[in-house]
Amino acid sequence: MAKNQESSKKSESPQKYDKKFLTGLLVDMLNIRRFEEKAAQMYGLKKIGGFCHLYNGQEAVAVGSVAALDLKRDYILTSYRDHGHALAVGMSADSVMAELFGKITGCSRGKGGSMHMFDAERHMLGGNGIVGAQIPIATGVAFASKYKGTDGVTLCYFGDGAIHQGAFHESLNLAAVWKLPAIYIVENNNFGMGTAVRRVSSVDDFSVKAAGYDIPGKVVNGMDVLSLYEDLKEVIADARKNSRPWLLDVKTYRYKGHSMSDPAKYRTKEELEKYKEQDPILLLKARMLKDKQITEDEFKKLDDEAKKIAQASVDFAEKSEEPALETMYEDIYA
Amino acid sequence: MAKNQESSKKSESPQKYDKKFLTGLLVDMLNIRRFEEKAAQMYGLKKIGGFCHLYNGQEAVAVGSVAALDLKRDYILTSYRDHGHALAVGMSADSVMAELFGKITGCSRGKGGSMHMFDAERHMLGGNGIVGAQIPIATGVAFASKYKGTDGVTLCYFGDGAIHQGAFHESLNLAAVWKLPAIYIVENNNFGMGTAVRRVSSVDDFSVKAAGYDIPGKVVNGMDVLSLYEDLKEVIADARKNSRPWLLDVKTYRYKGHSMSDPAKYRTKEELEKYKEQDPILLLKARMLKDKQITEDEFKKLDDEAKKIAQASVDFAEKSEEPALETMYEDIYA
Amino acid sequence: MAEIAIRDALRQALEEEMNRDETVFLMGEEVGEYNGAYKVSRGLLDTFGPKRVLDTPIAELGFTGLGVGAAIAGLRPVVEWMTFNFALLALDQVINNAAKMRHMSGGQLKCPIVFRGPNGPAEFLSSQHSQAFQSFLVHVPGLKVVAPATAYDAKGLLKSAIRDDNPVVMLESEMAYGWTGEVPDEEYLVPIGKADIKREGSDVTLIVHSKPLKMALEAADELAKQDIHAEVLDLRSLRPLDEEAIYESVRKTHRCVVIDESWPMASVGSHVAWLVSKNCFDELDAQVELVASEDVPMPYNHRLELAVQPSVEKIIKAVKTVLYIK
Amino acid sequence: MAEIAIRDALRQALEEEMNRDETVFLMGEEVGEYNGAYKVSRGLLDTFGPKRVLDTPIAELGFTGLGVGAAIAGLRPVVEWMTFNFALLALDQVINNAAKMRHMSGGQLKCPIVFRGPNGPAEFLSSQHSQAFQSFLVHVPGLKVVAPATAYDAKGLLKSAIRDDNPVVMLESEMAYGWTGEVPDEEYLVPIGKADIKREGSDVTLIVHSKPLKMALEAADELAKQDIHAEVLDLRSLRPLDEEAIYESVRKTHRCVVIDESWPMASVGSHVAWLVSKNCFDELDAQVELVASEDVPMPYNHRLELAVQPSVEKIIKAVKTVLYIK
Ligand SMILES: Cc1ncc(C[n+]2csc(CCOP(=O)(O)OP(=O)(O)O)c2C)c(N)n1
Ligand SMILES: Cc1ncc(C[n+]2csc(CCOP(=O)(O)OP(=O)(O)O)c2C)c(N)n1
Ligand SMILES: [Mg+2]
Ligand SMILES: [Mg+2]
Repeated sequence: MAKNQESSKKSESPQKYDKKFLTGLLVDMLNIRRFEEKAAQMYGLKKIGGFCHLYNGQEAVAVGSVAALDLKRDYILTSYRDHGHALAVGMSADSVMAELFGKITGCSRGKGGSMHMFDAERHMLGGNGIVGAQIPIATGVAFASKYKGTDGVTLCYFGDGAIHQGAFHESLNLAAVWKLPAIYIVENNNFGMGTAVRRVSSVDDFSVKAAGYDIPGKVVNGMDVLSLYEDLKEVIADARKNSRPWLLDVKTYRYKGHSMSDPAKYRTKEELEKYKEQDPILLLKARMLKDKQITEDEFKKLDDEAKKIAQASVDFAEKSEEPALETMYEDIYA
Repeated sequence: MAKNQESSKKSESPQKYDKKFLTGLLVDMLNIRRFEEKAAQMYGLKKIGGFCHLYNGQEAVAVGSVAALDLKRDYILTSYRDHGHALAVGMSADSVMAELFGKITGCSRGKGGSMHMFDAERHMLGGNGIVGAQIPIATGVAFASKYKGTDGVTLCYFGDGAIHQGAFHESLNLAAVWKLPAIYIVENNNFGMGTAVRRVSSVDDFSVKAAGYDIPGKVVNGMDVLSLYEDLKEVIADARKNSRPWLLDVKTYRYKGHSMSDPAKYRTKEELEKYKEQDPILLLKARMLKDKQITEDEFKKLDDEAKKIAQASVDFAEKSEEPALETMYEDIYA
Repeated sequence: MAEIAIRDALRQALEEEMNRDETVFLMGEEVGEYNGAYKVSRGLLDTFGPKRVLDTPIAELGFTGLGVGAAIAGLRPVVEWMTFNFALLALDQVINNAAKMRHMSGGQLKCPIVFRGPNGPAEFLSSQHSQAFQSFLVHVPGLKVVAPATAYDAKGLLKSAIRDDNPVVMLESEMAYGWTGEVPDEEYLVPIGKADIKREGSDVTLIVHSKPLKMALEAADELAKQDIHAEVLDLRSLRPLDEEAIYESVRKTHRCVVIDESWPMASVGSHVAWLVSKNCFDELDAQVELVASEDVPMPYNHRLELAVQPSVEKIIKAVKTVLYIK
Repeated sequence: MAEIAIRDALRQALEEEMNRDETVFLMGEEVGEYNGAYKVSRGLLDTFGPKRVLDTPIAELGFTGLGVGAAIAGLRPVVEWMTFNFALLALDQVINNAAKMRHMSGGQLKCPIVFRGPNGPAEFLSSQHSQAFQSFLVHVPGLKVVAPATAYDAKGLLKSAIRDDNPVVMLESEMAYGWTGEVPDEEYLVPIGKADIKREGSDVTLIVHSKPLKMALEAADELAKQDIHAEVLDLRSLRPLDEEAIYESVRKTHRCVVIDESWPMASVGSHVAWLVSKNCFDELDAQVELVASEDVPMPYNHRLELAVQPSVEKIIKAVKTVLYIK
């Protein structure tokens, strides 16, 4: 029977990585953070409507895991909390912000909005608004990779709330029996909307569910982008080589409410502050400072650049056209 | 975390039980066996149509577990393979056979047929034609018992094929979180239709799935009615006392095809014969003979009686009326 | 009479019925500690405690089926679906079990359960979150389906639904939770199966249910200015359908427009339009028109999403069509 | 031309398309080693091996969604549902994903997948196993729905469905798998979206799809003896619907009976009946009648289950009603 593994307790010292690589991770996380802040601001100004699920606090998960992928052959799918993943695979802030604005220049032509970021070329297959629905779909994408013999793996992200959906169970069994290269990543941010994990689950560590399918499981630190990257590299290599699924319980935390309308009264300010002490951006920055791979000034520059990109995406979105009315009949049938 | 248990390796020597009790189990199993044989015969004569899933070989499961229940407060629910459970709770062969014949005297007034045996008074809440659908429903029945404070437990039987349904996963999590007195019994007869367990599952022992919900699990011998009875008595007592769910992997075997139209080519005659050596009726009979709690003659008498009951049920069903046409509009709304 | 919002009317109904009958309980995602995704259940956890107000995992099939089991075992569950879009996951339990428990058991069991939550489009949500599923539910014998659009009807119908011994689906609307209306101080029920004339008129019958009622009334106002007097018939119950009330109105007006925010094909709207076409064949002076959603998945962009839905303008246009006014 | 059964016509379509295109694969419960619950896939596992003919666990939601994922990643899955009754469990993946993948992605993705299997009542199966769900599927934009009733149409439509770049639902009928009909030796396709006149007539149009086609043709035979000449229009495709063919026929006959084995409310049948009522308003000499299932769950008893369904007698009676013949 497959044995679960403990997460690498500490990630390797950053010296191991070249500065460019680390800076890349830092920039990607900063870009997401500043993008989300801008999105929140635009939501406040009613430029964006509906549900808008922000990724602040969870940046290390998308960034560290996508860094371990080869997006020429690999794929990712996630839930409605998808801005971070979209940016992590390299989608432009412009196309994501324009989508939030519902403009024709958005990645999904204003049809999808916040929950439906897609980039077929970059192998980002959405964004899904139905909790858990991406799990069978991602399983099918992994199936296709195996069928075509591409050696591709598929990362499937979902929340701690989604794990109780039947779709999870059916998919993991299928992936186990058919030995599919699918990596199931629980972005365990402690809450599904206002519901703390423990109120709807009898286990704390979701990786224990792996044994029920005889697949390997692992707990992963989701706040430290480097240790997450290392863990994912190993897991991805194994999934690719042995064509088998994994279940990862990635411990993370979301700073904002579930969506923009959620005042998040179900948790204390102290809890939030405690988590912010392990902020993934600050963590990586501190390490790089310590190892003299970055200066405060350089960091500030990167951060300013991230803010600029976010602002530019707003300008782009503002200036973009609304979709013409007749586009409502488009994009339905191929 | 809850620990799984091994099934009681050997059941206590029958001396422990009084003859009446053992004879009761034997009679119940014989009644089911002879009833099913008669049903098969009637199907051949086209008195019964549609799907007809026989219970031959699995008799010990329904009989041994129901014997451990208190049906004043406890409930059972099962799948479409439900004749045995119906008879085990004390429904008359007449009402079950008449239902198979589609007569108005059937337990479900000819509305349900083979897959839908119900007896509300005897707490047999069906018979369900959708694989796995009884699992959430049984969970709700257990919920109601807890809500009303009756100390009742609910037995939920389903097949090895059903365990891969999302309904299983969602239900077990709910039962675990809400601490419901529901006992989930996989009647693991090695096949879901023509599909051997191993082709659709990466685990052999379904009780390992219990750990994923932090509930106790156990493997149970489904061919030995006494050991099964003992195991169930313990499990039921625990579920009743501690109000918590269990998952049991009951190893059993079906002698007939999946339904009447299945030639069962997916298994060998040898495999079938091997299982018939542990036939639950023969096993109990042998034990009673050995302990002089029955003679061959007495056994024959009981068997003849069982055959008579089965035949009488056919006569009853034959003589019963078809439902009047206007009954098609009845039994829909309360 | 107090003027209250639909969400509060629903809450009052829940509260009164939970006080009246110990077997009534509420479950669903976020109904307890969070006070409901749309705040319909605000305060109920405090009042009734966690035994009777249960936050569920996100497991629509599981907790819906659990409700069905609780119902056949003697309780009266109210199952809140956060939205009907997610209830697709639970349809098997609704259609194959709740609707058929009584039938399959030859009348032995009853299944008194209410499934409720917001149905139909809200705003800025794209295609997975903006769907109107009444046509699926109405299709199925064994269910009852109600669709109130005023605070009065919402409270009275929910109370009737909870007391009904059958599975009742109640369609609410996110956009309408804040709409206010008068509700009597004393207890009352609205019977399931009775339509209601919300405005009398003689020239055309507008048949409507749920949220579009408001548009129909606005269209009627607008038309009245042009001396066209529309009768607005609010179906309120979709199954059973109050056919007599429909035909009575059309026999008076001889013209009919049906409004339904569902997609048009195989919809409640096209069904009612056919019923009128058939049963008032000799009475109708024009074909029956249907104002439905465009036959497309809902786009996120707000202009587009408004253009996809029924509107006052579309209703007026349809009325003029059946009146042969250019 | 060979005379073959519908099940074999379907098998030929699968085999030809799997030979033609490596990305086509078949999955479902018992489709492989067991050769299919209704033997549609007989021999395909032997021919194509377990990579392309996959026996699934009983997990309708999971394997249907897996198919959707495989489709957007470049394969052409054919998903067999053992029956449509079980597909209720999978509806979320069909409606919220397959039908909307292209839309939500702003046209980036396509989802070429076929969902097929027997729909509608068979015999002696009671209410959970005897349901016709075309009305649900037809309701949803983003899907195509086809419903053949002859071997020729079954083969030609399944081949078209497999080649289509959109999700196509194909309704088959357990009772009709054994019906035989002529199928050309050379390759052919039946286009999706085209109805077919199965019998010409001048007095009344019978609009039908799926298994009841046979009843409609028998009724037409019977009526011909009474000098009533019915035109039988087989829809074949339900979405897109060949409205022009419908109206053309009704403009000729001026009378129309729609036959649909679904429950009546919010059904394909009542929708088509409304379309005819509306678009042929000035052409119709009588109301449009619908012969549907009784509005009840299907009973197990065989006399009852036959009485619940459309029949030759019911069709003849409806025709006489629209002809004002007592
Ligand atoms: C099937 C379904 N049920 C309910 C919802 C409403 N809903 C949206 S997000 C959410 C909470 C999900 O929590 P989790 O999976 O932990 O993800 P997170 O939001 O924390 O990233 C709920 C209940 C939905 N979108 N889909
Ligand atoms: C949801 C659903 N899918 C498929 C079927 C068809 N079907 C009926 S029984 C069965 C096999 C079930 O096997 P198992 O659970 O092992 O029970 P057993 O028949 O062995 O008792 C299948 C696939 C069904 N009835 N319901
Ligand atoms: Mg979460
Ligand atoms: Mg089995």
